[in-house]
Amino acid sequence: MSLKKTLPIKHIVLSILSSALLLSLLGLLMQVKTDLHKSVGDIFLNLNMQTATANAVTSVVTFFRGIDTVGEVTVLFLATSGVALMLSTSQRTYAKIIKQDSFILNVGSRLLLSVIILFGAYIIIHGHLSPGGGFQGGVVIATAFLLLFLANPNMDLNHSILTLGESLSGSAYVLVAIIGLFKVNMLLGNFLPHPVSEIGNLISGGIIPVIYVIVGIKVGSEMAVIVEYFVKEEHEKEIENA
Amino acid sequence: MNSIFLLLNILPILFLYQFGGDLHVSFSLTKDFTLSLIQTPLGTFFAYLSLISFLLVTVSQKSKKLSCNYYALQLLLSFAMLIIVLAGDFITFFIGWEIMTWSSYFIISKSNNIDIKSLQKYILFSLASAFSLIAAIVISYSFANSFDFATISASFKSMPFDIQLTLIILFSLSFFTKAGVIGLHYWVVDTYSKAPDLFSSILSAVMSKMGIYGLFLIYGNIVGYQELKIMFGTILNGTDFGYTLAWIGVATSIIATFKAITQDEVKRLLAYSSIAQLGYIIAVIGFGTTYGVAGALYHTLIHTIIKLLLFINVAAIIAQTGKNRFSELGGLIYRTPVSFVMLLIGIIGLAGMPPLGGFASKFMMYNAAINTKFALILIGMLFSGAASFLYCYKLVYGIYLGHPTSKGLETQKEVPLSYLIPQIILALLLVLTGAFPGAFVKVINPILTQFSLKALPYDGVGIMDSAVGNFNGLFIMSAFVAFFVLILLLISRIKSKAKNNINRFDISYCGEVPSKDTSLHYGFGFGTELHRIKFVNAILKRSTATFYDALALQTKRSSELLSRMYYGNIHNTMIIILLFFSALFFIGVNS
Amino acid sequence: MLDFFNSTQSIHAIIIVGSMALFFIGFYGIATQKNLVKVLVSFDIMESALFLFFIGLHYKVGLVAPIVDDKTKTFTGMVDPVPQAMILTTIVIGLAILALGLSFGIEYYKLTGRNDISKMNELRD
Amino acid sequence: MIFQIILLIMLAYVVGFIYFGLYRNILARIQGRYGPTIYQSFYDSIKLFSKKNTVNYGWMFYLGPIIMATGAVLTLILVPVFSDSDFLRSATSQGNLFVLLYLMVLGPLGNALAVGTGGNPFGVMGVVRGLTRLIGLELPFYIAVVGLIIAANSSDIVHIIDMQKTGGLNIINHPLLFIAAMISMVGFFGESPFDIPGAPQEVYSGPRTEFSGKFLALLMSQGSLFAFAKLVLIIDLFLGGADSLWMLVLKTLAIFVTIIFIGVVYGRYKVEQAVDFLMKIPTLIALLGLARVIWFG
Amino acid sequence: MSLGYYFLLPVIFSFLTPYFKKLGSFTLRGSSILLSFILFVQSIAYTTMKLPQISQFSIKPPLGIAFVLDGYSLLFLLIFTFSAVIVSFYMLWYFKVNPKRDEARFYVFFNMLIAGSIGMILSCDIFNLYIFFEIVGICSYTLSAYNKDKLGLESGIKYLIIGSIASIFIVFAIMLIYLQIGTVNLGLIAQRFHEIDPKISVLIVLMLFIGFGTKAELFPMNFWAPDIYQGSISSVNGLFSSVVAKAYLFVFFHLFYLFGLSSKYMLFVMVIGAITFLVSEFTALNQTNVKRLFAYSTLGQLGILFMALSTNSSETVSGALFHLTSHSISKLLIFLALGILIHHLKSTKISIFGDFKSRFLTIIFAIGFLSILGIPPFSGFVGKILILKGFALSHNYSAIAFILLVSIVEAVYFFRLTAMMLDKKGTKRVVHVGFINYILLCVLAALIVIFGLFPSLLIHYTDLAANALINPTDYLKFALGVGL
Repeated sequence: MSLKKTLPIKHIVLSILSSALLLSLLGLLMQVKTDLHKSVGDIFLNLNMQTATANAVTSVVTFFRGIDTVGEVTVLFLATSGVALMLSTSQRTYAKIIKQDSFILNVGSRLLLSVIILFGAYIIIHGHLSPGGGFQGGVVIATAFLLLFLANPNMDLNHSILTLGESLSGSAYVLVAIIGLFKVNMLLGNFLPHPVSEIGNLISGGIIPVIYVIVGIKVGSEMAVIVEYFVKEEHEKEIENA
Repeated sequence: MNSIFLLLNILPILFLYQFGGDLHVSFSLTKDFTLSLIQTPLGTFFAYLSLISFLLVTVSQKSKKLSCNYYALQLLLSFAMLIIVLAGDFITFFIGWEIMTWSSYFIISKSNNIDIKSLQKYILFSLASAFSLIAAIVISYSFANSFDFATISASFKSMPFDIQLTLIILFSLSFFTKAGVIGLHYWVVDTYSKAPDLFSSILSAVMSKMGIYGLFLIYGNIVGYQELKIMFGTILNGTDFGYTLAWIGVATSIIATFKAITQDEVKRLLAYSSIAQLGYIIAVIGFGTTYGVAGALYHTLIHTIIKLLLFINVAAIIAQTGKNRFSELGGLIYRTPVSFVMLLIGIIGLAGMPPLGGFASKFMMYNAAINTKFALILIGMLFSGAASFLYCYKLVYGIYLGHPTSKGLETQKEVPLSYLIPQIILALLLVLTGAFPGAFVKVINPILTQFSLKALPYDGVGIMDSAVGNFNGLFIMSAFVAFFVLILLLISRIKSKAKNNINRFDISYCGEVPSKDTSLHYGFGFGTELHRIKFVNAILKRSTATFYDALALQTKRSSELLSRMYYGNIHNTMIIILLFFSALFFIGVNS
Repeated sequence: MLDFFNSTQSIHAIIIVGSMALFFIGFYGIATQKNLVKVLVSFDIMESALFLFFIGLHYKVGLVAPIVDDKTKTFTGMVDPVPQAMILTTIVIGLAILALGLSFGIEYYKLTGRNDISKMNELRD
Repeated sequence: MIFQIILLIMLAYVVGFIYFGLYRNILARIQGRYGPTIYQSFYDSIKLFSKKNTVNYGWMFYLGPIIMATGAVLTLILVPVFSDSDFLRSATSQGNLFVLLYLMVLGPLGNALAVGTGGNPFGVMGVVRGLTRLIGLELPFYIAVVGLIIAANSSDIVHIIDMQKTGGLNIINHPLLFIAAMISMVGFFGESPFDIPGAPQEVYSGPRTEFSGKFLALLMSQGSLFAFAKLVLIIDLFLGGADSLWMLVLKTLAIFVTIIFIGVVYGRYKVEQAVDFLMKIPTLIALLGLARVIWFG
Repeated sequence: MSLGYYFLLPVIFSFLTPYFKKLGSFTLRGSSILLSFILFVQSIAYTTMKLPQISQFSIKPPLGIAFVLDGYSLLFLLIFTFSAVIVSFYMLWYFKVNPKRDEARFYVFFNMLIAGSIGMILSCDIFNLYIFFEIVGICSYTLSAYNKDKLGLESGIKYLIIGSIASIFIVFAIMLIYLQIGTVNLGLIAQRFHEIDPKISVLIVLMLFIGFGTKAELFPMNFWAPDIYQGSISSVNGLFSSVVAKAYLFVFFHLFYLFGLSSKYMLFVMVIGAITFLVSEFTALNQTNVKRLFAYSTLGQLGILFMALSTNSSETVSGALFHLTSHSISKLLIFLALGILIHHLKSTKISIFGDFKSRFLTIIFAIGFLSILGIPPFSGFVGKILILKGFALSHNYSAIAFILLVSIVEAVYFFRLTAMMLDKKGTKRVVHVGFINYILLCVLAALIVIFGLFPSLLIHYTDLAANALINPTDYLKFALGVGL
């Protein structure tokens, strides 16, 4: 072994470089003054009462910066499509799984499924009142499906329903945005009534909970699809190895 | 097809004639660029020159089966040249210049024996020329705020000297490349020899003249000969500038002449000859005197005529025999007598011998050199002229005289009439310019006025007049003809029996009788003895190819070196990005 | 003594140090690791560090989450909600990219049996 | 004028042949022989005119010598023979030195065409040798001529002659140019060491190989005319021309004899040696002369 | 029509794609074409309106997010939507000859790529811009891996890794900006940028430079770019070259001028652009793979654009934008024609240019090459001369000399290809272009010629764009929501 191979010169150099960068960046960031201006967030907080949403983060996510969320949902959708494009087995012969599933796990997961989905739905619906929301809830729902897959690898999701959920919720989101244009002359405008007095109630905040529900459905179904693809991929590998 | 394009070629001539001299069109390309066409005496001269050349070449193309594309491109080329010579601003000029470049490129690519390397050479040198031109154009724009010739010319005086010098060098480089000054002639020979045979005549006769037009435009119009004198000072009776340029031209002429002699391919010889002849023009174009400009213009005319004639002649022979080397041709004189006579007239003109027009133009240029007391330049021109006799003789001997060197030449027929008609017209022109050298004075004088130079004296149509000697073309021509006829008559009176139509192998050959296999044609042996002359060999063994090949090699190597960076290791790419960030970070934050 | 840690400034300092340390762990990771999965993980570490950094610096002592409940009737004395919204978005995007990258990696592994990014050199002249 | 031309041609013819006979005699004496009579060349040419041609290779072969003769005659009438008289002045004023320089090559071109048509490789070899030699030969001569032209600021020969009347002879003013021109003249006269094109032992007399009968006679005749024209040109340029017939004969003879004496003592160069030599020493001499003209003349 | 539709319509199209697919490929293709067409027509409609135009989301800027269309973005909008129309028509041919490909997903990514690019140029919020950046990123990763073969996946992975690095830097920069001035609105950032601590501002600029510079393929960060081009299909290459790279370039200079960076930065960018140009063109000389070759050519042209756009003179910038437009059209032309060629000859070696026989394609390629080289009367010429003119006016002669010298190197390989096409030797295979492609390529070639002959058609817009870029007061007014 030559010296060059025993000594990881590259690693040493890079670690020294990283540390140097770290130190100088720290030196720089320590001086950061964060209160040069009143930030947008503070203004949003002041405005937030108008949206009649208890959770200011939610109102920022779905309303003030609503188009961000449309983009975000789109990113997720595109990633799902990408994963599907990559991992879809339609072009390959896909052998059915032979492995026996465990009965206990099967039943237990099915029992848990409804609870988890319910919990997810709760998080989604209460997104504008408490921490949580469409994304978080959607992911929770997806974990339910993950559980199913873990318990029973033979599981097949009903793709048409997932697609329907995905497409309809996505389209609904865009439609909501466009309706806002016609109703209040602003894309994503809050066209539903949102009296400030209702703040804290389940039905409050106008379109905000609606959007979160839509997002929840969309994220849930998309994450489920992603999870499914990855799980199936795993099994396929096992079959190949066997 | 041919007739249609023939008509289309006549149209611009009529158009130009119709306008007389007052063509002034402008067309607004954008708010900054206005394309304008203005007819100047100089432009008109070159316009007629190119248009008539195209017409004649189109006539000779009748017997070739050429596609519509070919004709269309050729027509485009002729329009491009028309744009160049009629341009009133540099954008128009440049557009014409570039259209000329690529349309000729596509025509050349239609040749049967073109290869990629030659095409590359042609286009790269053309583009280098064009880019040097555009660089000069934008630099002058930065001072004049206009592309207009007149405005740039007016503001040229106020530019700083280094800018003036840069501009002149850049413009000159561009046009030198087109004209094929030695060192920048690398493309010329290959292109001329490998282009379609008839198109070579356009390349040599017309396209290279666009370089000359450009030089006139710059030295005469944009900078102005008076300004050149002020800028560079004087030496002897001329300007420093003219002297430098003259040396460039003379060197071109001498080197190219020697190179021409050693060529085996017919068209390569003509290509080198073309370079050499343009060397003469460049030698006198910078003098800035009446005779310098007049000589350059006259030689432009004569060279166009001669090169059209020679290239068409050679093209006809190549088309007829399928051979393009001196070592494969020979002995065609009695098979294609008319062609022979045409070529003979052509080379007499090319060598610059008295009764024909070639002498008049050379005389004008020599006068210019005497006027400025550029003795060495004059000697160089004379010397190169003396050496050019060799290649002139090689041309006529290698093709028409001596013995046929390959099969099939004994039974050749005369070339088609379509080739001969333009040749006859051109030969007549050559004879006329020789007999009436003074007639051209009337064409030159407006151009001289345009450059604010003194006009040439005019003493009659047959006389070429100058302060340092004159000659009567008409007298010499008629005396020549008279003596010729007289001696012919006298000799033919002397009856002496001779064996006509004897066996061609019945010659003095060391007492032996040569057979068909004996190599009797000396045509391709020309020039071997030149290698034994030290001075000439020093010229012949050097080649710009070495330089350009080395340049190409170095470019390729650096390209290989650089392309190693792009070897696709994404991990290293990431590290490079991170390192770049770190480097910039340390530099940026700490400064 | 622990009061010292209860000041905004010291919390910020800790967060900056911690998050930046994390960031440069990720940085070091992407610079040295050649396994695709590890590289993707390193990216996630870096992103997480950024989230920590961003969120942490917007916390000031005494502020509460921007949610009104029965006790807080108005939106005052709350932390800035925008960073949280932005982080939420960025998390989802990071997730999406991660999923996509893994699916690429899986497919590539299936085809070639490799996941070493420095050995991906089919694309070259 | 036509009468004058005929007179001039006859004069040149006679003088040229006599000089040529003289040359053969001098050569013979130097070599320890008696040599032919001085009129031998006359006899030869008259004999050849009456002889039949051995061969004829077609019309170009026929025309070649005629072109050459035309060139010689044209050269002759364009050179001013007498400096002060109006003899043929109307013809000589139509040309100038450059016309002459080029006309001097026109004749050989015609010959070369005929030789080429003849197809004898030795003939062509001779022509090529001649043309190659010309590269070297012309250089010192051109420099000398250009020097004179620059000095006189005119390419008109009459003007150059007139200049010498007032300003002294060019041979005295520009001796270096004269020496260079004389070295070239040795070559133009086909004398050793520059007699490469027609070397009988090497290339069968070169260009003349295939000619016989009246063509050879024509070639010989034009050669004498041409030689005379060249001599007259030299005396015009350097010796101030000749104002009478005697002066003409004297001066040309002097030049001619000088050339002969140079010629007989040397062996023959190879063509490359000749050009090398001519490009070195005579060119250098001529350049020095030229420098003198430009900066001190 | 609101500007929001530029994003929302493609999104709704993408979401509904599974159903379009069920309705048959005709519906799918038709709707995609219709979508691109609507957007293109709408963009043309904007040329007649008063600029800037704004479309707000939820709440007025500077608090909310808005799409602002000024002269600068209008030009890019036209280029992008036009490219989209051309490519979506081209894909008709592609899916006809490659029937087994996943058509629906391609259209999803394709349309979202365009939508994301448009979002990037319209959004006046830097975080929103980042989201579009990621949308474009994901679409381009997937599109470059679309072939699902070794090469495709490799390019996808590489692109993804590079994209991740870039996005981390951008996110960091955005966070720093928000920490410093409490806003992500471009207008407010532009107003308050000078208030940032200079060292931090250097850091922010640097991070944005690395982030967008990596994606916009600047020199030391562009070693990945040719790989991506090599691994993906030709139409995607065309999109990368004429849309995606241009979108990143747009953002780069949009931020550059909005932040009002000093001349030191400008010089730096100019030098980096020059190096990019030099290195790419020299590297291209040595390539034997056509796609890589044109990738390097794209990099080189981007180098020129970087040089010219960083001059802060409206003449040069206008010229650069003209050149950009013309380059987009030309590269689209070249890549689409190249796709046809590659499909027929089943190779991406450079030698395919010597192996085909099609007068039409030869002319098309020749027009593309001549235009990129800046030879009249094609549109590239006008762009190049305007750039050179701009440099001349600022007496920057070294830049002129540099561009022209390197252009000769560029000419070497372009004309090598041309010479191979024109070469008569060797066996040649006849290539049938197909009706749709014939029309498409004719349209593109016609545009090149028209813009070359009548540049004033385009110069109007590039001037508008240049003024909007250099002097973004109108843009700022709208981005800040003043007077809405």
